[in-house]
Amino acid sequence: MTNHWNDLQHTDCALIIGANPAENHPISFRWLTKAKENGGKIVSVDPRFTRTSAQADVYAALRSGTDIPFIGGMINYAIQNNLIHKEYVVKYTNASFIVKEGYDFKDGLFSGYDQTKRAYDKTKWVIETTEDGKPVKDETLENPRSVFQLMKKHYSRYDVDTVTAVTGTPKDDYLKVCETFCSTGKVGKSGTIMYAMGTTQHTVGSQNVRIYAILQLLLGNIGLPGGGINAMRGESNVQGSTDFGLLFDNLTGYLAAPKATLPEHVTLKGYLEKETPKTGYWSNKPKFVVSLLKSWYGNNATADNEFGYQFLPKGNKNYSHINLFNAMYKGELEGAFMFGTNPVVGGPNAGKEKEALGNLKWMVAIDLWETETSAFWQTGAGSDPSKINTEVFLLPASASFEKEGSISNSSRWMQYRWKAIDSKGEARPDLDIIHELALKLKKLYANSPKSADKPFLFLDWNYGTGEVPDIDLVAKEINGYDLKTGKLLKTFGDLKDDGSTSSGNWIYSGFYPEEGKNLSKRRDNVDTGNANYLNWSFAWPANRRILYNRASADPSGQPWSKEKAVIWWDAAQKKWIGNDVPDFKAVTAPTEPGGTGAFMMNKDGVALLFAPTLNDGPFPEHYEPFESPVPNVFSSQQLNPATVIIEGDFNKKGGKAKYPIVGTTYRVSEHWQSGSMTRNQEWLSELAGHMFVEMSEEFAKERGIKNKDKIVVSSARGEIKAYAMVTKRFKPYNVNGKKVHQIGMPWHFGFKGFATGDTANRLTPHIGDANTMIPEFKAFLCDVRRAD
Amino acid sequence: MVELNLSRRQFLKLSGATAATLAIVELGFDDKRAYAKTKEFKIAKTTVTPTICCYCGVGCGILVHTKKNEVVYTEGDPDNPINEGKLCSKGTTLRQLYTSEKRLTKPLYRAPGSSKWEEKDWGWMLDTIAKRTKDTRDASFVEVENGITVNKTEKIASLGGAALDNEETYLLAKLMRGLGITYLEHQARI
Amino acid sequence: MAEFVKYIDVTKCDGCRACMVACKNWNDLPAEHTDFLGSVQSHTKTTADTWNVLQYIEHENSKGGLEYLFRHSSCFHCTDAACQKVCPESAISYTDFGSVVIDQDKCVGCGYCVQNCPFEVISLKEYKDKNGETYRKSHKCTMCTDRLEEGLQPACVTTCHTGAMEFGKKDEMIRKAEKRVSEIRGRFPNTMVYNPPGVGGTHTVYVLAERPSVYGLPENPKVPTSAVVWKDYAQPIGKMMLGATTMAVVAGFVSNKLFNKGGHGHGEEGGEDYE
Amino acid sequence: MEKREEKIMSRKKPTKYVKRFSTAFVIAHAVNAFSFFALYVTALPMYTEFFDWLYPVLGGPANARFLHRIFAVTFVTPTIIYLLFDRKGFFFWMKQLITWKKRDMDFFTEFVKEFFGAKAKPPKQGFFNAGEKINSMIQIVTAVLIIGSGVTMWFPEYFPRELVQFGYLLHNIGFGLAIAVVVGHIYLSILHPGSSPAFRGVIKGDVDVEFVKAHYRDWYDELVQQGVIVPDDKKKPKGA
Repeated sequence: MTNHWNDLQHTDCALIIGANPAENHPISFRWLTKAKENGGKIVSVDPRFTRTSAQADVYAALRSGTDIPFIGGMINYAIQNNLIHKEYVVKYTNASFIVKEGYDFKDGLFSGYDQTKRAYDKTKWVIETTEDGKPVKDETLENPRSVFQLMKKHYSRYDVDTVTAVTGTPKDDYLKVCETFCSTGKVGKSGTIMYAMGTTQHTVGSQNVRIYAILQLLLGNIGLPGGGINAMRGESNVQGSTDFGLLFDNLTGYLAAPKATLPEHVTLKGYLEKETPKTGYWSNKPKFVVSLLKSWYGNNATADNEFGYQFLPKGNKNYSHINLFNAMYKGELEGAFMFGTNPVVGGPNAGKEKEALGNLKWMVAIDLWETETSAFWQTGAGSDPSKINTEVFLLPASASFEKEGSISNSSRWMQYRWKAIDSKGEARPDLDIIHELALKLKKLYANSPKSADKPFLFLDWNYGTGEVPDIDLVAKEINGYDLKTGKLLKTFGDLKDDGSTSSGNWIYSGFYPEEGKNLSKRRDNVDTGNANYLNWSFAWPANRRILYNRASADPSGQPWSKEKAVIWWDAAQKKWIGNDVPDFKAVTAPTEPGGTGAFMMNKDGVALLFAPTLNDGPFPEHYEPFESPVPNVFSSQQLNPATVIIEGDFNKKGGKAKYPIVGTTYRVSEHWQSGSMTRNQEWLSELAGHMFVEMSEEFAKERGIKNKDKIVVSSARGEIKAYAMVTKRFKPYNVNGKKVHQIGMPWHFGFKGFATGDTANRLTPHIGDANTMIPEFKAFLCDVRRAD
Repeated sequence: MVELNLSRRQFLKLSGATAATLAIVELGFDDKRAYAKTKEFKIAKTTVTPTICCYCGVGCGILVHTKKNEVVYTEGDPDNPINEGKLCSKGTTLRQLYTSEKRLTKPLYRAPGSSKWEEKDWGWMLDTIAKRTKDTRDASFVEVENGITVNKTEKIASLGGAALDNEETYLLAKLMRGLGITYLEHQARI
Repeated sequence: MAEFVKYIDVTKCDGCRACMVACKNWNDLPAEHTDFLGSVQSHTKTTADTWNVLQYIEHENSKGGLEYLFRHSSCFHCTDAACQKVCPESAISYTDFGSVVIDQDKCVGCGYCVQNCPFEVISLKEYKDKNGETYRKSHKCTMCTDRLEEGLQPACVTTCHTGAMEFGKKDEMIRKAEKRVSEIRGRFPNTMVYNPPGVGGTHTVYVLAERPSVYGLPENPKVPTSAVVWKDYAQPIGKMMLGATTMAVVAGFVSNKLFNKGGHGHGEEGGEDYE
Repeated sequence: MEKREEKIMSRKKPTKYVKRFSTAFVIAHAVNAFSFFALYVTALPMYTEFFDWLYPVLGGPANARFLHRIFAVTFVTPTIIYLLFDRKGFFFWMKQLITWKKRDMDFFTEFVKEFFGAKAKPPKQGFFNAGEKINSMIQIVTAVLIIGSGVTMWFPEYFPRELVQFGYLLHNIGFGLAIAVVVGHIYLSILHPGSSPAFRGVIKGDVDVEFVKAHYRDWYDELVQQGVIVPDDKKKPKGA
């Protein structure tokens, strides 16, 4: 999230799209209810009328997979009705930049598209720059080649009628949403967009988020209290696990993982030149990379061996989840570790992923329960044990309160957990398991002469001599040391690229500034102003609670409005002050060069309306999902041209003739993710004990299905049984004059636990977003019939 | 142990709250054991430890009440500003993470082709896992590819875990990349 | 001690059901099997092991709009409680806080309360004791009286995050309810304070978004007249009559002894006359 | 022929006892009495806390309820027994209940005096005197009340809620009336001086002729007229 949970109370309007926080992040409604009490409005945009919609002031339905038209229409509405915050847009975004002729857009395709590679040549989308590399600007925003005019032209195609014909949203509901939310463009008002997997799990997932950013920038909502874009993360430490680089494509702290396919990455110097922008805070990247290498390889990382850079693996493929399981399915993988994860229920096309597990020689599952993934070989999973030769090691793991450690919530607050009780039975914390495994491997590889073993042997691994690792040493290693003095670093500002500092994760550096002062353990809950609670735990980066809060002040450094002030320039003290840690260079006056660079991470200190870094275009464009019941009205490009399509058995595609119904998946409040952590609890299994599918009354009548009937839902990839939940909260959509039905189902259920049921993810496809490869769970085609 | 500032506990300032004895109490119980009128107040003599909920990304604070190595109650941490003592249905069930009979308490091993688990001890399990990891790595490790030092193995995958602590995710990423694993993914991707 | 009320503003509730689990957690109540009811609602009504149930109601309002209504349904803790009135063992009593509680030692599981509760909240459960004998006890929400006595709020109120539930002095909460109703009448035309006089007002006061019948609640619940007649008139009179007849019989016996020395009673004289 | 003579022969001797109730009635009455009393005992701890000490005696509340239900069933059988095995007697009884003559009315004033032992001149009474008729009618009404409401209390799930609630009231009223009448009934049959011969009637089925003559003069005259009773002029009539 750019802001945080308590800050939601300051919003004048919360646009909740692609999410159901009342059900899946319930406590957020503690603060949204406070916002409503202060006169704030809640807008719920969702394919069905959810518990969030019940609390909302305005509700609008939309067909799954049409977020871009919906928000594109709002962008168009905001521009046409002059509701944008002009000065904010001119000063803090690249709206005024001039785009070179190389960029063009025709019939759904941007310039530079290579049909065979299904990829764009992004060098076509370039900003005009002066000789000294400064961007050419037209602050009147009149120039037709200005980002603003190109964007305006792009979204002029998203007029209300076209949009509502694609999304199926009743027109007056749509206009009510536009009017309510776009009113937050006014100075003194702030609107926030809250989203979750309903936004991201599409083939256009990244662009869905991008278009929210564009709307929020036009309305001047980023950096303001009650503003920002708030991604509601689903797991307690998914923010932390992403920060710490458990993704193939980046090391800890979002540093790009070296690739064998990029010639520059061959050497550390080449890697650093390629990956480090000239201006903006990322220009300090070499300090972060070298410090990381020092943390991993310690004394084995020296200036003359590129600080151990060559020890890092360099991959040459996209190793993301879908491709990982595709490789496994083709028998290219031998071993797998499953740390507290359950893809046989949570993975896309789960039936195929279960089959793929059978091709492994060995698998290690570490979890609190016998999960469906650890038991994929059992008859209960529909497998024949005798035919599966995978060796499975299932290790009992400790629960969250049976161990200590810190986790980072969705709003980047790094909070500490203390140990309440010894682990149950022989369960052990994951930290101990990883540590002991590492020690055993170190012993096996000890004094091996082979060069292949050098990278592992040089890995620095000393976390105390005790039987269990000293978690405090791990924390300090993450924070980082000044290696000359051995002292803990105070801030990532002190990081050096000469190997004299170390830090396991630069964005967290500063959370452990002194011995015995782990800021994530802070429990001072006094409100330090505007509910930012600066003395409660630690928020990365540098304890900032509202990111981009420089944008809450106008170019001269004074808050746009008294009500929405966060930081402002104090000429007397010559520094930025306010109720949050400035997300800005603390002592750079607004008048100095770069003084208005509110988005200091970016090259020119401005936010990107035109973002040439995305794989599928600098502006979000609507494309239909992989499986869609209707042709794309906006262009002849049916599917996102930049997505990777896997052919064949691993990802069967369903046509609209055989599968006319739009299907989507979601969560219920009483269960969580793959259900292992809730379906093994009796009180939660009692509340939500049965797998169900929600459908409209009209659709049920058409198919002769009554409420509580047992039904079968089928897609090109599988079939599941469930109860029919016939409801008024789903209505058929009128898409371009054609009636389109949609159904939805929870995806928590599996064959283990107290509450069992069929796994919805047997239906979802193996295709992902063009940039992140996140699977398109939220829109696929299926059919429904009675089970008898 | 951390000192707990429970000042903001939502006490109902009652004048003359009677002593711990409960004059008239109504309990669910499963056999006719005549409950003494003075059933000890449930969280009277418990050890209270703050933790953070293990479910969604809001990060609510929870107090775990333990007594004689049993979790007797879990409730919202009134001092955590995010939830101020409040919880949703999942957070309130945290106690059953400990009391549920379905919890794994012993390492289990499944031999190839077998249709059942066997209980094994930790030592054997981790030794065997280390051996399997080493064997697969050694057999598949690529040091140089097309003239470029790559130091990778594409035969082992590491999946998970978004519910691990920061310290755990850090060590996991360090170990797995240290071994040269490129198939390193977790739930953030799905 | 002032009387306290659990104030529930259903329009702020978002259906997260923490109250249901908090109740089970605090009172150590076991989970029970639940069937699929065609909605996300887990139980049709409260049971002996589930003392509060979250209702989910899809309601088309007068303007044709869809309302998705939620209600934390639990014991009303009536001021004039039918269950208290009909309990033959006086196991149910009023506490100083105004809550209505059942003394498990006294309850014999007869079920009178179950049949007479105007809201059908209180429920029976069967247990087996050590030697396999079955016995029954009746259960319902206790308003966490044990917590109240320690200065804590009920478990459900403590965990309710939107402020849909609050626990406070009776008059304050009722004033708050009335103020809230006036605030939301625009959004919910049929909103009302539900504090039924028919049971002397309750210690669980609702601000409802719709008519009570939409929630399956009686429009004006009252202590069943049959229970009133039974317990306030018939039974006392019955006992008194029993006493009176016994007195009459004793008197008859005594007076017989006194006035009828002959011991043969009237038979003799009557007999001759007829001759 | 011979059997007839024998009958005439017996007429000569003064009859001592005369048949009053059929064995069916005797059994029915016994079952009814016993059931009623058992129901009363098993319900007593519920009726008033004063008798809560009875619960352990009855094997706990659940067991008391169980017993109460057994006797509830037996309590219903007397009517059936009487109806099946002595249809004629049953209908005679019914007819009697609805035939009210002047003699029945006068009975009451005299009965009260007699009840308290004062000089009373009871009018001639038929097979059932008015007191017995009233007793029967109340017993029937209360039985219907108790059984009817008993069923709704036993199987509440089959009946509308208001009816079940009303059932408690009726059960209570029915029991209140019944117990009041039964107290009088028991007193009259056992304790009340001089009416003990009636007790024999309901145990063995026959009654002392003198008692009949004193209490049921009209019935007595009928029997004499039918020759069932051979009057014995010398003897003083027995009983009050």
